[in-house]
Amino acid sequence: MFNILWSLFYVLIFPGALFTVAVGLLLAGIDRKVVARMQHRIGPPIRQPLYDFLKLIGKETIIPKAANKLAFLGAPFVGFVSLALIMLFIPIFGFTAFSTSADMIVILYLITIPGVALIVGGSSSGSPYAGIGISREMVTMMAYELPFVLVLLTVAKKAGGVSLAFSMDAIANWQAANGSMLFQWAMIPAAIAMLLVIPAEVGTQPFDVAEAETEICEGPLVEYSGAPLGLFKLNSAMKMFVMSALFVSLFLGGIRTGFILIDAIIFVVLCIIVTVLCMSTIHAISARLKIEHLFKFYWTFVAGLAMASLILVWCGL
Amino acid sequence: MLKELLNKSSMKSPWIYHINSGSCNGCDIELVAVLTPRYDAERFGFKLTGTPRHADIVVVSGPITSQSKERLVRTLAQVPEPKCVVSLGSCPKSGNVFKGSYSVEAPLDNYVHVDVSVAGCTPKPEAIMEGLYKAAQILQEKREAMNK
Amino acid sequence: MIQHFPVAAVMLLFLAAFLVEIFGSKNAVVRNVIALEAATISAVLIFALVKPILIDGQVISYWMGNWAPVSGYAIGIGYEIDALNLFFALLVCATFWLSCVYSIAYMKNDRHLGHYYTLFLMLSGSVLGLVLTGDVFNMFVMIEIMTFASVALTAFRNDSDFALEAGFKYLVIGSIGSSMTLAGVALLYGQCHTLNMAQISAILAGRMTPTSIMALGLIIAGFGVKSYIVPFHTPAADAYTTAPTSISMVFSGMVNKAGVYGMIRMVYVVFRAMDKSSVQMLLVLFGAATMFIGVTMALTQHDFKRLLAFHSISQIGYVITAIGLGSALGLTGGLFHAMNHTLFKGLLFLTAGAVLYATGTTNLDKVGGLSKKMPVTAACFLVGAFSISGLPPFNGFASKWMVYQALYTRAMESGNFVYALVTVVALIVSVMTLASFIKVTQSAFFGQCPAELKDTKEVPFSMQLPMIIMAVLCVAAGIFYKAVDKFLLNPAVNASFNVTKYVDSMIGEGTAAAAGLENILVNPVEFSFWNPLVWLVLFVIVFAAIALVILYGNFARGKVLEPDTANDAKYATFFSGEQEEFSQVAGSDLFWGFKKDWKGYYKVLVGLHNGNVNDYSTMAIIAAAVIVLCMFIFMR
Amino acid sequence: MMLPFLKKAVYNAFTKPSTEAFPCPEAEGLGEYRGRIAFNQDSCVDCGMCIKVCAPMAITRTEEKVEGGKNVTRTFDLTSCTFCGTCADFCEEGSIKMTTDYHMVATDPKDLLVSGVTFREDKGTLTCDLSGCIFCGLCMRNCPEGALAVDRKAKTWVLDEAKCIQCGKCIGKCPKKVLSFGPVK
Repeated sequence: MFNILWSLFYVLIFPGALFTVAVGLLLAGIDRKVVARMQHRIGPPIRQPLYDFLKLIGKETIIPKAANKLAFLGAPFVGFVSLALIMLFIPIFGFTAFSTSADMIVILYLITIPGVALIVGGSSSGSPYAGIGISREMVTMMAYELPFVLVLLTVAKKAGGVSLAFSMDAIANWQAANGSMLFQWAMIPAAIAMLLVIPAEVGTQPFDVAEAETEICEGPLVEYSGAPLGLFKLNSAMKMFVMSALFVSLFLGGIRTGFILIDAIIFVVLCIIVTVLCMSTIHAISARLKIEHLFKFYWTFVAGLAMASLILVWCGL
Repeated sequence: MLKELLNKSSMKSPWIYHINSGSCNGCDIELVAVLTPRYDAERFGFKLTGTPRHADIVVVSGPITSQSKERLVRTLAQVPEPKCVVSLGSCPKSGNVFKGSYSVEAPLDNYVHVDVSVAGCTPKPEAIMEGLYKAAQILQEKREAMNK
Repeated sequence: MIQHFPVAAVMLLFLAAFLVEIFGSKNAVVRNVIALEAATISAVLIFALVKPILIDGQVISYWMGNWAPVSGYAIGIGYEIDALNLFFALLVCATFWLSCVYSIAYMKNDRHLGHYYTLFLMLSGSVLGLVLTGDVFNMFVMIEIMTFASVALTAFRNDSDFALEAGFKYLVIGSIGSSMTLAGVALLYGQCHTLNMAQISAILAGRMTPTSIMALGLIIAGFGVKSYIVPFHTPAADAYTTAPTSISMVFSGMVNKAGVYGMIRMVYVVFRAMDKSSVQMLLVLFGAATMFIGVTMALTQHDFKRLLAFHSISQIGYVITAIGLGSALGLTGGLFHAMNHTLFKGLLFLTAGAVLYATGTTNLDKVGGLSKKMPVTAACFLVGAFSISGLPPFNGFASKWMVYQALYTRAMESGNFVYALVTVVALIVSVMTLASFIKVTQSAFFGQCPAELKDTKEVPFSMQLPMIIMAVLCVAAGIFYKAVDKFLLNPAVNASFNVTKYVDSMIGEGTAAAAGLENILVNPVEFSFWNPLVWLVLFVIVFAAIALVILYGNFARGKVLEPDTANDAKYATFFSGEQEEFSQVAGSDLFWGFKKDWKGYYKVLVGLHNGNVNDYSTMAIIAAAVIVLCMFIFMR
Repeated sequence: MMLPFLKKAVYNAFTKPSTEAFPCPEAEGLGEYRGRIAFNQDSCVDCGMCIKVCAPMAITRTEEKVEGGKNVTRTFDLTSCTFCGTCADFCEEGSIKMTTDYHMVATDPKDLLVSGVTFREDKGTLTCDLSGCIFCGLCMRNCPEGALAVDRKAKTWVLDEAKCIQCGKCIGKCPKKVLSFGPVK
């Protein structure tokens, strides 16, 4: 019973739902602010994503005639729950909520669920714009999956799990012993590749082909309104946090103060830096890609970087 | 308290959907200018959306040609409540220089209640900002009215 | 008593096959009753073996006609059931029983159903016999029966030219496979002077002679044809597409698995070659090629069943890769994935059949929006699609997880970069699988419904039932993977690695020890990636909480509005203001950016799948030759 | 290749934003900007020239009979106006001015109407002392309503009373000062 209560606490409050939502909204706000400042604007207040979310909750929810009601309303919740759960597997330096021997694959698959939820939700709305949007979303997913997988394999190889290959704990422990992954020069291409994977996974500016509001009316989200839309917006904010947290724990781990609170604060600060570096900056300086260019970019340039790193690591560097 | 926050947030994050019903593009350009660094409407949470389902404020420009009338009315119906309609420039309210043309069905008021009208041909971005801000306030009033 | 069960189960099916032909060719009720009874009883007989074999760890051996070994040499046909056999037998039973239930409603509009059930029961009996037998030649006989029943069933709807063509392709390639198996069996007999698997295992005891290398190569190729690994996969796509859907499900659920079973039995138990790195590499590379080519071909298909057919090939690639690793974790993952493949691919074929039944077409460009007309089918399809794409918490995730772990652990242990690349391929194939199922989801079940399908109805309950059962099993296997591992996989894996009990119980105590066979210690597989039950509870809590708060909470006045009037523009799909009209983003319209970048690759690949039987058989022969050559060159 | 943009973005991030404050301060140097119309009702002579030249027909004129004449209300509808400024150019009295005020935002459409009431006393019928008249036609050319017809050769001067709005412009223009309003009926 006590165990269940702890699990509940983990899932609902600390590394789970509430923490993820809070930090996610913070990151989304900072992202918007930084992008605005980089464009020489004042920009919205940092709490703007929260206002957006609250406003959308208060709006009417319209379910179009062609939509499948259950899938249409259920999809954002599924995405939300899976995002809240991912944080349980990402070690916050020393602390992991569900300490398991192998969780990289779990993370990899859980991260695809919000995307799938978006696709299923959009698809179920019956709009042709959504049809095009989900097609692009899926191609984006295929595009970044290759470099993402290569990066994960590289890190797994470097950290060298003891019994099973893909262990986040092993990576955290390795970094605690040997310093951050980023200081290994063989890992730098992989880190750059990962930084480029994050914006595509989250769907920020140059890689937001799936939700291009100016050409295909926000793609999968075209028919969404009210609370489900708010949840989708929340999901993308949470994704920002989850992805940057993944980066931090893969490449910037190794900090152990012993106090979980201080650890968490340092962790969030690092996440903010990652967000600003890879999402806001790229957003501010580039325009949206075409879908086939996006695919080519990820399967050649980014995958090439990650592959180079994997080969270097495989050679024992 | 939560209710207040909800009410307040509806003013803090008004999303705009822009319908061009045969406008000469003058107003459209000025609307985009509102989002540029000089005027930066985003600091009040304004955001251009791609679909009426996300919108709080519908900005209509153009003299409502008879081709676009039906589409305009349909799109306006698809915006979820609470919503607010802003007419941009002189055209939607009256037809401007196109008034009386066989292909213009101008006054927007015939089809929907216009909450804020921004006059000018074209209005300056400052005026558009003012209009949008006023619309956001009306939005909050509507939201409060819904809660009662 | 219990040792008669397996033979009885097989014989009953064959007997029923004749009875159906004699009594049931005119009367539908008699026909259905006989078929269903036979299927049910033999399934029950096999399920009755679960307790003694899987739980108590017995090995049941049975000599047909009581022809026991004479002075240590097996002369009769022996049936021997250990955990590995039983694992596959359970899959086979589940598949044919569900398929039989499904057939009753699904096939009722076809003609010559007496023949259908005869062939169906023959096919079931032969596959069941194949997985239960302990005799190599009996295995070959069953393969032959299986092949010819399959050919006839593929061409069952012979009013279409396509079916006849598919049947012909199947016949030619299947015969090549059978011949290779036969040649392998003959070589084995020449080498060991016996046909009993246990005895061959004892005689060979892992030692490789040129004859046995040749035999192993031919047998791997032969079973490769039966499990449709890549150069042999060519007839599968056509056969799965044109066969009645209940049969497609049987093909992917049983016939495929028969090949996989044969591969495991031969490589692990009979030849004990799983620790040879050349065999491992060969199987892993073939598996990787299978999964990649299968999935990339599937991505461009726009026929529902053909797409599923290519996915069947692709998923078998996972299984072959995993069992090829020769590690306990790999074999566990491979077996688990084989089981899951039976479940989710059977489920997906059944949904495809339901779509075909309800709409009359499986062309993804012509259907759409069926989720509102056929909610049960759509829900089952989604479960199947998420399972096959390996999304947690469905079963595909658990087995894929094991496969990846096994692959990459092997890569890190051996330092072989090829395994790392195969891991990458496996992970990428998974997301491509997801992509092609998203395509089906969008074009068949979601999106908009064409006008001609306006009065589509949900399929009858007897067709829904197998789908629901399989969907539930998919979820259950994913959530209670630990129980599955404990009761099904672990005994089967142990049985594959530890042959002493198998040999001893068949030939006599001490045979294994005399032959120098040793048990290979199987370390128990650590599963700890999550505790699904806690998760499930939390999932429900969180879900319910959010749903309540947001949708029905008092403070949020955003009401969920139902479409009430037909012509209210508010609930119409947004068409940039246009009048709502039919516009469906169909299957072949999707993934444009991807297809454009892969144009060159697809040109080559589609060129290879040109539909010419001569080319296909050339490919098969070349591949078989390559397998045998590799065996000779690299086998040490 | 993105380096210049990156440099600019980083530079921007650490400098003061170029956004103007809101509500915006009055912009300087508007000068020629044509904004809200200012109408001086007192100097208006109700000649009607503005209504004639207005392309979008944004100016309306209503009259109301009162003791000793009528109240003429002239309304400029800013939501219909195209701000071309022609009315101001044509207004001889300078009663119409285009200001630089661009705050033309209102929730109530009435706020966007500029109107003024001019009292017009009934001046009686226009008469011409034909003995002094040289039939130059200046009165005809300056008549906003086209109520006068003057023929130099035939030496005729004809007034269409229905059209005459008694603006008195012709009286001012007449070189011989032979025009005057007759007695009030």
